[in-house]
Parts: sequence; C-alpha cells; structure tokens
Amino acid sequence: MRSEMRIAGFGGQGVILSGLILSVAAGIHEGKEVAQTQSYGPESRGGACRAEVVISDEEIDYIKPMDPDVLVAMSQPALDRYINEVDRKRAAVLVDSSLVASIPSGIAHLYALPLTDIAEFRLGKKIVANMVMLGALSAITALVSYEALVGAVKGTVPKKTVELNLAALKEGFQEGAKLVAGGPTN
Amino acid sequence: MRSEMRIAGFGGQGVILSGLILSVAAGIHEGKEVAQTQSYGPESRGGACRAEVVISDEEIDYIKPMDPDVLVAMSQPALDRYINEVDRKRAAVLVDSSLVASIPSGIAHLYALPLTDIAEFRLGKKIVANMVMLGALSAITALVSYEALVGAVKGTVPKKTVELNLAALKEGFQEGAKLVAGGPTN
Amino acid sequence: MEEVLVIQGNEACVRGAIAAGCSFFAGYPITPASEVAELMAEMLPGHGGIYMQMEDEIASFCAVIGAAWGGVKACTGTSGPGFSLMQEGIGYAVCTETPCVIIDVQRGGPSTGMPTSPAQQDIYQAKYGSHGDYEVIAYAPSSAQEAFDLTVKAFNVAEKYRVPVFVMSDEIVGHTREKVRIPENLEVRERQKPATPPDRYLPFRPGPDGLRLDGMPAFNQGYKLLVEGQLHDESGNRAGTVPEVSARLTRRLCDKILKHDGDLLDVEGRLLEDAEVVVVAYGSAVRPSMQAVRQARAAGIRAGLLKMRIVWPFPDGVIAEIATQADRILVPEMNVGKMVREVERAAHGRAEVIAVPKLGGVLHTPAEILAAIEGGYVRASHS
Amino acid sequence: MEEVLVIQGNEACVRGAIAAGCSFFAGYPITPASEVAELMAEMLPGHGGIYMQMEDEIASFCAVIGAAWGGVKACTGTSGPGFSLMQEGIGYAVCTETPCVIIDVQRGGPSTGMPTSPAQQDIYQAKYGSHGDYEVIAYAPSSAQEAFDLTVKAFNVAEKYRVPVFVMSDEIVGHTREKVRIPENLEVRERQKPATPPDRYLPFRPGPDGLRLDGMPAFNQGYKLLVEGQLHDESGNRAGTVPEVSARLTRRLCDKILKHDGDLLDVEGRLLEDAEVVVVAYGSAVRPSMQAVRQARAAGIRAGLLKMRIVWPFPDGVIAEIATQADRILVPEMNVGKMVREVERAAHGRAEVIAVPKLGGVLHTPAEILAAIEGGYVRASHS
Amino acid sequence: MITITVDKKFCKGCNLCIANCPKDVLAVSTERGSAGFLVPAATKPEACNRCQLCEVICPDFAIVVEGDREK
Amino acid sequence: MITITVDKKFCKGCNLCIANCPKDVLAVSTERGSAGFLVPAATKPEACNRCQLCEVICPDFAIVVEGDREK
Amino acid sequence: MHPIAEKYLRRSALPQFFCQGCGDGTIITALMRAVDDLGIIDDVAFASGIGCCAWIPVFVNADVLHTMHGRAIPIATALKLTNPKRKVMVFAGDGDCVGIGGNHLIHAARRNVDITVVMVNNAIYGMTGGQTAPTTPHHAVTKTTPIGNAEFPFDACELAKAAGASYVARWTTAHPRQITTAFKEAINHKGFAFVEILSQCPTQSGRLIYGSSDPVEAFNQVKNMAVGKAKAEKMSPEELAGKVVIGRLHQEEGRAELTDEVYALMSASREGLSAETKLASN
Amino acid sequence: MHPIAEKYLRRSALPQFFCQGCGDGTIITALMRAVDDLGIIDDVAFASGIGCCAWIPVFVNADVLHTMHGRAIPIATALKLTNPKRKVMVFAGDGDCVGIGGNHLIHAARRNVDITVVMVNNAIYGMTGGQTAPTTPHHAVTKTTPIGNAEFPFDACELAKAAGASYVARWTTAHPRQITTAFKEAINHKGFAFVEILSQCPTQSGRLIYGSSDPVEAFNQVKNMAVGKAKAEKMSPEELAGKVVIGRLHQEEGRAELTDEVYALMSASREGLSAETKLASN
Ligand SMILES: Cc1ncc(C[n+]2csc(CCOP(=O)(O)OP(=O)(O)O)c2C)c(N)n1
Ligand SMILES: Cc1ncc(C[n+]2csc(CCOP(=O)(O)OP(=O)(O)O)c2C)c(N)n1
Ligand code: SF4
Ligand code: SF4
Ligand code: SF4
Ligand code: SF4
Ligand code: SF4
Ligand code: SF4
Ligand SMILES: [Mg+2]
Ligand SMILES: [Mg+2]
Repeated sequence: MRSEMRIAGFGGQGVILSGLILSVAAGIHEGKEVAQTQSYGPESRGGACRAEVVISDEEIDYIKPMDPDVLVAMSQPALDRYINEVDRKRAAVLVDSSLVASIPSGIAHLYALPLTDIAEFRLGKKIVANMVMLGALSAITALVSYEALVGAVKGTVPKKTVELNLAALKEGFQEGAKLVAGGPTN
Repeated sequence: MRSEMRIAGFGGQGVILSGLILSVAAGIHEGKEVAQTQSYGPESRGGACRAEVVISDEEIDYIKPMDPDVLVAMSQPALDRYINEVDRKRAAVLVDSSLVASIPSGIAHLYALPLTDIAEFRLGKKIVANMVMLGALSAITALVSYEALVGAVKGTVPKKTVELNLAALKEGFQEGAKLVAGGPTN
Repeated sequence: MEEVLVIQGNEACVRGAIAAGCSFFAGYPITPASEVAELMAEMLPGHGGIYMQMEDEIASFCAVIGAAWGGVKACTGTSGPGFSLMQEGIGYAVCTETPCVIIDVQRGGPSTGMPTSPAQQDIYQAKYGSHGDYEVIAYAPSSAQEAFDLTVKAFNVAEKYRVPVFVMSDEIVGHTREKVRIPENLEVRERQKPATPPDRYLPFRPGPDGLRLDGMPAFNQGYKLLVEGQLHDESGNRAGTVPEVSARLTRRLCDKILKHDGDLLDVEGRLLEDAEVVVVAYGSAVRPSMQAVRQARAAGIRAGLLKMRIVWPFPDGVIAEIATQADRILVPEMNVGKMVREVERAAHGRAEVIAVPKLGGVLHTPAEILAAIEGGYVRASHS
Repeated sequence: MEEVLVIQGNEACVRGAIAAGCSFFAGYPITPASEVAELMAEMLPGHGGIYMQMEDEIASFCAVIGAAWGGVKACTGTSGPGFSLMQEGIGYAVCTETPCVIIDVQRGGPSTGMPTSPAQQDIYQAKYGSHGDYEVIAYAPSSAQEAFDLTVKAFNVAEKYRVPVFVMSDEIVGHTREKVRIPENLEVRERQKPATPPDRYLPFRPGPDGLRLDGMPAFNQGYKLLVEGQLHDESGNRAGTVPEVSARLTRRLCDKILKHDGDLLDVEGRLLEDAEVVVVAYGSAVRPSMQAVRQARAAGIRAGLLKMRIVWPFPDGVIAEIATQADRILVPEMNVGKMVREVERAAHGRAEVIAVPKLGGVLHTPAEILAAIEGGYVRASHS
Repeated sequence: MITITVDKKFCKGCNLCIANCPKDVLAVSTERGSAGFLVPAATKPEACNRCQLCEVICPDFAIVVEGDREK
Repeated sequence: MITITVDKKFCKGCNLCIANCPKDVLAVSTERGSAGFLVPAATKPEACNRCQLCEVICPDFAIVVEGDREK
Repeated sequence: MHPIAEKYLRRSALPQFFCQGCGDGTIITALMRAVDDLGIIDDVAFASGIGCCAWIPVFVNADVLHTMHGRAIPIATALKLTNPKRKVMVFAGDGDCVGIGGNHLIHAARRNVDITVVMVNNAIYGMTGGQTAPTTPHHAVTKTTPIGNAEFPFDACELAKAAGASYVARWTTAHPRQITTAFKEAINHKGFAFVEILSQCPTQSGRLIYGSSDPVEAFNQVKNMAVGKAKAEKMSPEELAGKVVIGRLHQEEGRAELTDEVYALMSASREGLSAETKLASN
Repeated sequence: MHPIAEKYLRRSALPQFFCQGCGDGTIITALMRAVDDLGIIDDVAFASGIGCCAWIPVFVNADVLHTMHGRAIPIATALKLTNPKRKVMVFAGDGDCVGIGGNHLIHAARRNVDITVVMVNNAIYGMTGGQTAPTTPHHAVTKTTPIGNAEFPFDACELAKAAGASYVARWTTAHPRQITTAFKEAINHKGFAFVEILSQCPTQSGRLIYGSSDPVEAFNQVKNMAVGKAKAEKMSPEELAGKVVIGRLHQEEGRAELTDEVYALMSASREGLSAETKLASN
C-alpha cells in the first residue's frame, strides 16, 4: 500500500516540520517505508512552501506523490494551486479556514478547520497551527495514528516545547474527530 | 629560406630581450616573416631561460626551431643542455666565455667571446652582455644585419639607454668581426 | 546492532562522514547544503572532531587541505556557488594528492540560479571545474541510504587514491527524509602511515603499481614534507619547467584514477538482462527512472535501468556493452543534457542515445520517462 | 593604412580589444597573462579607457561586470588559477547576459602546475567551470594575428549574443612574437541601445527570434534595470521557484548560442578535399599540425587539417561530416586528451578518432604528429 | 483631524508601530491581514501627535498617518 | 685570528655585506662566483670585529666569519 | 501602501518578503526618504550581494545589480569609475560585507573610492537560516554554534577605518531618521563611506541568539545595545561591555579619491599619447 | 654555505633562486636563527602562498605547505587546530597577504588564532614582474601603473590590529637581528601575531619604483624609510611623511584564543554527548 500526502502553506507555518513529524511517525513508530520531500523559496518566512510524504509498505522508487490521497492547504494560494493536482473526488482536503476564504467547488472530502485561530487563540501560540493540523489529520484520515504522532513529536521538538505541541496535537485531534463525526465540511 | 636561432642562458641576462630585438630587426627592418618564442622559469633572475627565433621568407607554420642554425650559450648549463640539440657540424655556436668554462668537443663553428666581461668591464654594465652578443652574432652569421639590429634597438629599449645599448652592439660587432677574421675559435 | 533512522540525505552524509572517521569539517552556509554544516557543528565536537565555519568557501576548502596534512580525515559541504569558489583549491588538492571529501548538494544554476531547487548541473564541473589536467572520483547518491553509504566509501577511496572525492548529492537527496539503516560493521579504511621510514621516504614516489603513493604522512611526524602545488618531482620539489617530470606526474595523477583497482566501477543494473531500452541514470533521477522502468515492464516493454553510483571515472566499458545489447539508451538528467554526452561518446554509435533533460528545478515524473521509454519522448514539460 | 607590427600574442589581444572598442580592463597579474594587463595599463588611459588592477581575479571579473552595466565594453585577462577563481562570476555574467570578454592565456595545471609553460588544459573549464547549465563562446587563436583578429570578433559576438566570450590563448600564442597586420577597416559591432523605449522595455525579453535580447541598456539611462543572478522572468524579477520560467530562461541561455546565426561556426579546412587522415587542432597545436600535414603530403599521404577557431559551441556537424569522409581523425592537444572526447562523440563511431596528447608544457613537434598521421603513433615523448 | 490607516495587504503584524508610538495610539486588533497576521488598529487616534515614528519604523510601508494635529 | 670565507657557489655578488660592514673589511673582487657574479673578498680582515652583520645580512648564506677577534 | 513606497518601490518585485518585523524593511523606508530628499533616483546605482539585506535595493525602482554573495563592492567600484556622476550605493549583510566579502570592503576603503557601503548587521546569516557570522558575539548560540561561538566578532567600523574609509557611521533600526541622514551624508561625502546599521532579525538572531523571535523584543535588543558616541566617551570599558557605539564615528574631508585620480592620470596619459604609444589607426 | 644554513636548509630545494641582493634571503637566515634559538624545528609547520616571499619556508627543511596565492592563512589555521602543539608560521608577500589574501588575514586576526603571519612587504608584485601592489605608494610607477599609481597603500599593521591581531610588529631587512627576535616573540605569543618586514626587491620595486636595481641602493631605500616607534612618537606628521614606523607596535596578552576556545567547547560537548546526540554505534 502506498499513500501520499501534500501539505502546503507558507514559510513560518511549520509546514516542513509537520512533514518531518509525519515521516518519523510512519517510518519509526509504525515501521513503514517513508519518503518526505519538500519545496520552499529562498525567503525564511512568507514564501510558498510545501512538504510531501509518501508512506509505503514496500521500497519507494518515486519519492513524490503521483496522485495525493491527502491535501492540506494552510493558505489561500496553496489551496488554489494544489487543488488542481488532486483528484477532487478521492482525496481528503483539509484547509485552514482562518486563512482560506474561498474554497473551490467539487471537493468530495473537504475538512475545514480554523487551524491558525485555534493555535493563536486557544493555545496562545500561532506557530503550533501545524500541530493542530497534524492532530486533525490523524483524526480525519487513518494514514498515521495519533499515537505514532505523539511519539514522533516527543522525539523531535525541543524539550521545552513538547507540552505545548502535544496540547496542540490533541486539540487538533479532537477538532478533527468532531468534524469526522459530522462528516466532511461540504 | 628558413633560419633558426636559439639563445640560452639564465634570467637577468636579457636573453628574451635579445630575441625580441632579433625578431623586430628581421620582421620589421628586413621585412621577413618571424616567430620568436621563449622559455623561462618562474624566478625573475637566475633560472634557465631561452629565446628562439625563426626567420623565413614564407609563412611560418611550426614556430620553434627544428634544426637550429645558430646556438648562443650564455651559461654553462645552457651550453651543456642545448649543444645536444644542434648539428655540431653545421650550426654556428657562440658562447660567453666569461661564464662558460668547459666546451664540448666536435663543434665545427665555435665562436667564444667573453660577452659578460666585455659588458661589465668595457661598457660598465653587465646587463648589456646581450647587446654585445647580438653585435657579435651579426658579425658572425649573416642572418640579421647589423643595421637592422641598430634600428630594432632604437625602437625597443628605453630612450635613456639607447646609447649604451648601441655602444655594446658595436663593441660586440667589432669583436665578432675580429673572430670571423680569425676563423672559428676552435 | 543495525540502527534505523528517518533522516535527510544531508544528515546521512554527516553521519556517514563521522562513521568513516571524519574529524574535521570546514564549511560555509549555503542552501541546500547548510544542514551538512549545521549537523557537523552539532555532532563533530562530541566525537572529538572540529567544526570550523570559515570566511568563505575558498577558506573552507583550504582549511580542509590544512587539516588533511595536519593528520586527520576532513571534508566540506557546499552547493553550486560555493563549489565554483572551491575550484582553485580542488586543483591544489589534486596536485598535492591530498585526501579529502567534498559534498556538493546540487541546486539549480547558473549563478544564484534556483537556490532552493534541485538540479544535476554540476556534474561536469566536478571533473572540469579547475584548470589543468586531472581526474577525480565522484559519487552520486540517489537516496538517503546511499548518501550514507557512498559518503563512507568516498572517505575510503580518498585515503586509498589520495585524491579529492566528491559526493554529488542534490537538493532532493539532501532534503528528502527517508529510512537509513546504519550497519553495525562498516568497512572503514584508516589513514595509513607510510611503510617507508622518514629518512628514506619520498612523499610523492608511487608504490609498486607506479600509481598510488605509499601512505599519507602528516606534518610534524618527522618527514619534513614539502607539499607543492607546482608540478614536482618525487621529493616534492618543483619541476614545472622539466617536461619529463611534469608530464610523468600529470599522467600518474590521471592514471591512478583511470587505471583503478576495479573499486571505482560502481554501477547497479536492474532488469538489464534482456533490456532493449536502457535508462542510464544517477542521483535523484534514478528514482522516477526506476518507477518508469517498472511501469514499462508492466506494460510489456523490455526496459532496464543502469544506475551509476560513481559517475567519475565514467564507466565507459559498461556503456559500450549496453550499447551493443540495447537499441536505445535514455539518459534522464535534471540538466540540459550533460552526462548523455559521455554516454553518446562511449556508445560509439552502436545504440541510439537520447537525452531526457528536465529543467526548472523539478524531478522528472515517472510518466515523462515512461513516455521516453515508449519512444514517444518529446521534450519533458519544463525542459 | 594597414599597420604591420611584430608583437606577442598578448599584445595582439590588447590591440584587438582596444580596436574593438574595449574601454575598461580589470585584472590581476599572472604569468603568462601579465603582459595583457601591463599593456592595457599602458594603452587604455591614452584611449580614454580605464585600467584597474583589482585585489584578485574575483574582483577583477566583478569589475568587468560592473563596467559592462556601467555602459562600456570591458574585458579581463588571466591564466589557470585566476580563471578558476572567476568561475562564479562567469556564471553570473551568463545568467544576467552581460557582454564581456575573458582572455585566458593558458599555462599548465593543475594548481600552480607549470606556471611558465603552455598547455591547452582549460578548454573544458571554459564550458563547464561554473555551476549550472549554460553555454558560452570560446575562440582559440593559433598565432599573434589570430590573437588580434579573434579578440576583435570576441567583442563583437559578446555584444551580439550578450554572453561572456573567451579567447583561449596559451603561453605559446601569448608570448610568441610574430607579424601582425592590422587592417585599416575593422568590422566592429557597437553596443546597441534597446529599440524599445524604457517604459515598455523588458530587459530580458528576447527579440523576434525568441533567443537574443533587444540591445544592451546601461545603468542610469532611465531603464530602472534589475539585474538578477537568480533565474528570472523577462522583467528581471527572480523566478527561481517557478519551474516554467526558470526552465525557459535556462533553455534560452543555451539555445541562443547553440542555435546561432552561423557566425559561431568558425573553422578553417586545409587540404581537406581528399583527406583520409584529418588532423583536428586548435590553438597553438595548429602550428606543428600544419607543418606535419605538409610533410605528410610531401610524403604522399592524403592528410588534411581542420583548424577550429571557435571551439565552443563545438562544430558537431563539421566533425560528423569529416568522420564520414576520413578514415582517421587525429586530435593533437597539449593536454591529456580533452577535445578529442568531443570529436569522438560527434564522430559517432564513423571514423577512428585518435588522441595525440602532449604533456609537460611543450608543443608537439611536427615529427610527433607526422608519426601519428603515418599511423605509427605511440604516445608522444612527454605524453 | 488625523487619520491612521493600516494597509492590510502589506502589514505583517509585527507590532513595531505599536511599540514605538510615544502616545499609545495603536493596539493589536483581532483582524487578520492578507498574510494572515493580526493587524494593529488606532485605538486612541486622538492622542496621536503625528510624529510619524510609526511610519518610519514600519518595515512594510503599511501604516500612514494623515491630516493635521488638532491644535 | 679571524677567517672570512665567501662561498663562491652561493654568493650572488650583491655587495650587501660590503655595504653593511662597519669596519670596511670587505670589497668587491674581480673573481666570478658560480652564478657569474663578482664576489667580495676580505681586503682588511684584521679590522673585522666579528660583529657578524655580514652573516646575518647576506641573503645567500654565502659569507662565514670564523675565529676570535684578536685581543 | 505608504506614499513614499508608492513613489519609489519596484512594483513588479513586491511583495517585500522579509519576515515579520525584520529591520530590513525599515531600512528600505529610510533609504527611500534619503533618495527623495536628495532627488537622485535617476542618478543612483545600487549593487548588492546575496542575503536578506541584499534584497533591500531590489525593491527600489532604480538601477540595481543583485549579484553574488560578497561581490557587490568591486562591481560598484566599476559602476562609479565608468560614470563618475553616478551615486553608487552597496547594501550588504554582515556576512556579505565582512564575511565572504571582507577583502573587497577593505580594498574599496583603501582606494577611497567614492561609493557608499551600507552594512546591515543582524549578527547572523539570516537568509540561510541562522548560522554564525563574523559579527556574532563570542559564545552566542546559532545554528552552527550549537553550544556557543568559539570565535570573536569584528568591529566593522574600526576595520573600515583602518583600511582607509573616509566616512564611517553606525546606527540601529531604532534610529530610522538618523539612518536617512547618514545615507545623505554618506552619498554627499567625496570618498569611501561606510554605514553600519544594527538591525533586528527576529527569525534568526532573535530566536537563536537572543532567545525570542518576537519582533518587538528583537527590536528592543538592538535598541538597547546602542550608546551614542558622546555618551560612550564618558563611559568606562566595563560600562561599555556589550554596548555598541553609534553616531558618525569618523569623517575625513578632502582626501584624494580614486575616481578623481584615475581620471587625472587618464588626462595626463592622453596628453602624452602621440609621443609614447602607437595604436592601430582605427 | 653558512653553518646555520647547512643545519636547516632543505638541500633538495637549493639553490635558493632569489635575485641578487633580494631581502627574502636575509629573512631566511633570520628565520633559521629564530627556529634554532627556540629549538622548534620538529614542531614548526609552515604554510605559504605564491610569490617570491612564499618561497622562504620552502628552503627550510621542515614541514611546509607551499600553496595557492593568498590562501596560506586558512590552511595554517587548520594546521593549528588539528594539533594545538604545532608552531604555525605563514610567510606571505604583500600581494599574497593583503592583496588577494586580505580577507583570510583579517579573519585569522579576528579569531585570534595562535599562528604567526609574516608579511614581507616589498611594495610590489615581485614574482610576476613588478606590477602594482596594495602596498605600492601613491603615484609610484610600476609595470601596471606606467605613469603613476592612482591608488593608496594599506598600513597592514593598522589593518591587522583593527581586525583583532594581538601581536603586531614591523621591521626591515636592515634589522636582521630584530627580525629574529620578533619571530621568537611572535611564536611565543599566544594569539594571532603579525610581523611585517619591509624588504628590498632590487629587480622590481628597486628598478621600477625607486629607480635603481642595485641591491645596495634598494636596501638603503628600505633602511632609510624606517623610524623607530619611540622616535616616531616625537615626530610631527610632516616629518613622518614617507617614513614607516618600526618596532613592536602592539601586544595584548591574555586575550582568549581560538584553539583554546574550540577545544574548550569540544570538552563541553563531549560531556553532554550521551544526552544530546545519538550517532551510529560504530
Ligand atoms: C558563494 C556563496 N556562498 C554561500 C551562499 C549562501 N548564502 C546566501 S546569503 C548568505 C549569508 C547571508 O548573511 P548576511 O550576508 O549576513 O545577510 P542577511 O541574510 O543576514 O541579511 C549565504 C551564506 C551564496 N549565495 N553564495
Ligand atoms: C590566483 C592567482 N592569481 C595570480 C597569481 C600570479 N601571482 C603569482 S605571485 C603573485 C604576486 C606576488 O606578489 P607578492 O605576494 O607581493 O610576493 P612577492 O613576489 O613580491 O614576494 C601573483 C599575482 C597566482 N599564482 N594565482
Ligand atoms: S509596523 Fe507596520 S507591519 Fe508592523 S504591525 Fe505596524 S503597520 Fe503592521
Ligand atoms: S504618528 Fe506618532 S503618535 Fe501618531 S500613531 Fe504614529 S507613532 Fe503614534
Ligand atoms: S652579501 Fe652574501 S651574496 Fe651578497 S656579496 Fe656578500 S657574500 Fe655575496
Ligand atoms: S663580521 Fe662584521 S666587521 Fe667582520 S666582516 Fe662581517 S660585518 Fe665586517
Ligand atoms: S531571516 Fe532575519 S534578516 Fe532575513 S528577512 Fe527574516 S528577519 Fe529579516
Ligand atoms: S623579484 Fe624581487 S622579491 Fe622576487 S626574488 Fe627578485 S628581488 Fe626578490
Ligand atoms: Mg546578517
Ligand atoms: Mg611583494
């Protein structure tokens, strides 16, 4: 089984860190083969940025998504650009509704959550929006388990911030679970 | 007609300048085709150094001597090395006897003159040994005329030193003429 | 026990280097190679090694040279612009037979080019970037695992052949996080002291094969070494004006690599036995190529892959053989078509050699390579 | 009136440059190119030009770039080590389409190598020395006369193609004093202002051929130029992360040279009509080659010479044609065998291609090349 | 009257204008600009002395103070 | 007694020893060394104070002053 | 967008992509005001290297060479020489200016060439992600000094002065108006002018060296480091530890300048031309 | 050959090929005497670039890296770091040291790395045949300044000091014994030491700049330029014009030094190793 995810947004949102955590979760904690790639501009903050994760039971030849199962859009430009590279009928699409105003039509499995607002207002730190996203993702799709993500976060982020990150992950998971209970957003 | 000369010595003796003057004399003042090449080490003074001049009535393909008509040796190592690259029977060999102590045998047309001593003691400047040499050369061989050399010297060396250089040239020519009158040294 | 990590190729290079005994790194930050420096800075001191960030890439590579003669295994890491700046130093290292490793995490050029995007455009620069005649060794990893494995090998052959060795990684290999299995027992070639005692030792006299030197002495071990960047004789004294000596050294510097022990042929064939169409690839272009070859086989096309893990010295013989067997050879590269020229040369007109270039800083898709295998290749989208 | 001088190739380059309108030179002394700088220092100011000796070759070439955008024709001169240091800047000039000329008076390498002896070892470095994908133009004079003529041409095509152009001289051409005839009327291409007015001008938009740019604007002429070393769009704004735009620029930078107007094919055939053995040579190796070809003809052998005056872009087509006609192609070079690889590639196995390398910093003798023509070639004495 | 305008397309919510205002005219709002940051708002415009410190310090050319100070 | 030896193989006849000798011990001779230069000779060895300035100034390690100054 | 930005920014290059609260943006405004005050937008020529700071002039709608890391200064020197009327300005980060580009800086200073070099010192390599710079404090933590910097920082102003700069000033981004004044003084000064600006880089030096990526905290760090020249002269070395002196630190008027000298020699040469050289007649 | 030369010279490299009367030869002797006095021939490591001066250590029978033009200093830095017990010395011509290699000089000074850099200043590029150097006097004639130098020379000692050198001295070849002393002081000094030696180059600067290639005249030129530090302090700027101050110009003891700092951080790192990093087990 090969599954493919793309997470897109802009620099400073922790997009690449979220890719890292996914790949450690799947690779180390779930024992799968993984390939996590990324794309970013020369600016430290604000430029377009994306991370992609391929998870497979077998050796991975081509390391990039060919037909993503999941798209996470953490900004309007990211959604506008990458929605055209997924199968709108098949792929799960998670968007940060704090930053995305207009959502193209025809997305069968759309999940909208105000990731940044949750991070900024509920958790007090905008930069953990990526963790909220990961939590939600594990609730929405079965590609990586919540437990594996918790393990990966613990082994990855600086000690001082583990607690905050885990809280964000949990918040995201709960919000995601609510969404799933209610079915896709559209 | 193609004629080939090699002048060898060490850095600081003005070997390359003598090649330059020969090439200007033959090329500009006598209207021939010329190719003057050189070889030298990275040191400014004291290293092995040589200049070669090919003079021809036609376009010159290969620019280096293939079978030199003239060898000038301004040092012992120069003589020892290059004597093996001339036809001892045919080539005219001019050596600076102030600096060359031992002369290999079998040189049919050998001309020995204390070029450096002449320059240092008669003209007061060791560095014009090259001009003494050129003067002698024009007396000994007919390859470049004395007049052409005078013209080339005038157009080449710094104004302040023209007189000294011409004096040295003349001195060399006279010494050379004497030698020729007496026949080759050996 | 084997250790399993999920790490980027850049980290794999660092771990490979340290595992191979590297204890000195000098570098200068540059995208996409900065993680190499950062991880060296983090890990080396704990292993008794030294990390130095120098004032530029010129100084970085010079420090590597100094460290090598100082007695330790040393390396640097950089990308395009830095690699260009190191070229003079590379020539010096070649001429003085200084063992060292350079990790070039390739990004798109020319100039600042595409600073955050991958490319395979420096592959000729590795061989021809410095002035003069010389040969080097260049590996091209296609995964994080190979980044680890080939960095270890790079250090080993640097010691053996006394030459700068390149690990020609790229932004994709460097930044892709994958599983890396670190074996328990690694083959590491330690630095060897000369067999000849100092008083009879001529530092640049080749051994019995007439090619490789006798060990690698260090400064302040009693050898009174003269390490000279001018062409020199066997004692190290300059001989740039002595044609015979100069020519002999130049020839030996080239021949010690070209006439290697067999260990500098490092290619891997996949599904080649009956292949009519062979994809020749190196570095990250291997990944979509292999996917495409599998897809082609699934579609009944007799396709195969030749992966070059060492690109310099170029495997002329292997290509010549493939050219005899195959009808078509495809060379997908993330550049305008570079190594394809070598393939074309080595194929001697015996097979059709087709460049499958990909520009714009993106990896080929398997579909693009598949199309080329199927014979329907018209220039890939961004090429 | 035609003027006749007896001068060195280095002086011929300087006179050629000034005749072609060069009014800025920045350089750094290095054997055997120092006379280029010295004569520029002597002659340029009298012609209203500027000579600058910079702190190194990096700065020298940067100053040339600055001068070009400052509005004047500019060049530098160097040799191996300096050429290596200029490589980063060369990539920038390519990427920004900065017209300029670099005179490389080749000496033996690698490193300090043979600082006072000739070689033809930097010929690939001219094409591949900088990181990234690009194409350049490289001339290789074989006499003082050609040093003059080809330097003039170099300036002309630099303006036309907006690219760095190399004059790949060598120690022999540079230092050999020969007759140079300076014609009364020289064809000089002046710098052209853009045809489009500033307000509608896109500095990096190609003209109707889709390849070459519209003139060369200068700073402070109202264009508000952005000259960017990152891959950029037609306005000059960076686009290194936009694959389509990046790929398009890379392709155009290469194609504008490869798909030239015909004027970048500059070869001269001698006695080729019925030749069975063809000597392909460039630079000073042409001289003994021609002598050997004449000697061979005298001995009844059907030998001919192809002189490449432009080595990059490489004349693939001409070589392919010769390979069809001739049995053997000999490539004498003062290096381990470099351009012979291109000849081999372009010959496609249709003729036997034989390297006639000469090392040690000395020119081939006609006898050595004659021996190769006669088929008796065993490695030349210092090779 | 003084009008203080924050350009939401350019403001990155760095708060430097707020921190540098000598008159505490500005404060963080809950509104997001185009880049997703919370932009400042003039909560006490009447206190503004038109010193323009906010303008010269703003790294994003995003704040403009117009009009005259009331006498 | 003091012996002053000039090594004709190394001396380049620069005359720095002569110029620096505080006691005018040395002078140019008419003899050529291996490199073709006229080498110096100790014309007044008895005046030598063994200050060794000639030795430390000689760029070619070509002059050696040995022995003790006569009391 | 502020009217001055409307007037001077290069539209096609926007949006300005510096991080939230980066001091580089403040410097753009200060620069536009200086250019506006002097009315020199058509005469100014910018060159910059690579780094965040190097983007400052790119956003200005003027003639700009955005070049290679560390190499703007020799390019700028040629821009000046080829047209002495140009007002040439270089923007260089600390790494660009005294890291890789240090040799060009000291040689331009030595030549006293009439250009202005602005060095924006954020004590770190910002663009590449926070590695140590030659301006990073001793023992500071950065990405490549994970347990502290073993090296010591340059005083770039001292260096420029010792090399021959004839105008030297230092300010911080907390002094935007003084920056504008310094730019104007530097441009009007005949000779090599060096202006160092301490600037906050919340993302890298803020986060790594000073422990917070909050723009306001980073800004205050920089602001609090600065001590005016006059005040500093009255302080003890102990009091000055960790402080940086700001102000116009050095100015020497009337020193011979490169461009003048080059053109003077050119005139001398042209007069002597016919006698000394013979060139092909065309 | 002098006994000290017999003892220390590298026989296979002889003859020493400097020009007649070149100051570089005198410096070799001064160096051998310093090495002899300190008894460090087995512990010394030399690095040099390219130029006449760069050949000085090549003639000494010790471990020597004869490298690239301008690049000896970073190589020397690594030699020191890889074995702190080494006594590392660099010999560099003025072009090598403050021309092409200027950036390495100032960075090594900034790092206060415990090496000694000897710069032999002959005011010209000797080896390449007499082109202008960054130390060539204003208006001097050289091969590339045929009617006079438009540029201005560095004060290399000031530059080194401003960059962070903790020992700075200047002498001339007319002071061979002081050179030996300075070498010994510099080697024993903990930190970056810079020694400038004004030297005659009869062939190039003698001939081109000073109008005579006579070794004695060239030597006297250099000698007469020098003014002792103490004396200079009492002279007016007018009196000092054209003069060069010699002596031990600057020394700062006890300053933190790079090698120490690097090894201290290494120890700190090794203690924290198990906790912080996990490396492949081999
Ligand atoms: C030759 C070369 N080496 C390295 C780099 C990578 N690089 C880009 S910017 C930069 C440093 C940036 O630091 P600084 O100059 O201080 O500017 P800042 O980003 O802090 O404003 C480096 C090392 C490069 N572009 N070119
Ligand atoms: C990169 C490079 N550029 C130029 C040269 C040529 N070169 C050799 S020595 C030298 C300068 C010598 O001057 P200096 O350093 O002052 O030493 P000196 O010969 O005067 O002792 C130059 C430019 C070189 N070898 N390498
Ligand atoms: S200073 Fe500018 S960018 Fe920052 S919050 Fe204020 S208006 Fe927005
Ligand atoms: S102009 Fe001055 S007082 Fe008014 S808001 Fe701006 S900073 Fe505050
Ligand atoms: S100083 Fe030495 S080389 Fe010079 S003349 Fe005296 S002995 Fe000879
Ligand atoms: S030792 Fe002193 S006195 Fe004696 S010869 Fe030498 S310099 Fe003269
Ligand atoms: S990394 Fe630092 S210097 Fe660069 S834009 Fe961000 S805050 Fe500014
Ligand atoms: S050129 Fe000058 S520095 Fe070089 S050896 Fe000759 S005199 Fe000495
Ligand atoms: Mg910085
Ligand atoms: Mg010098």
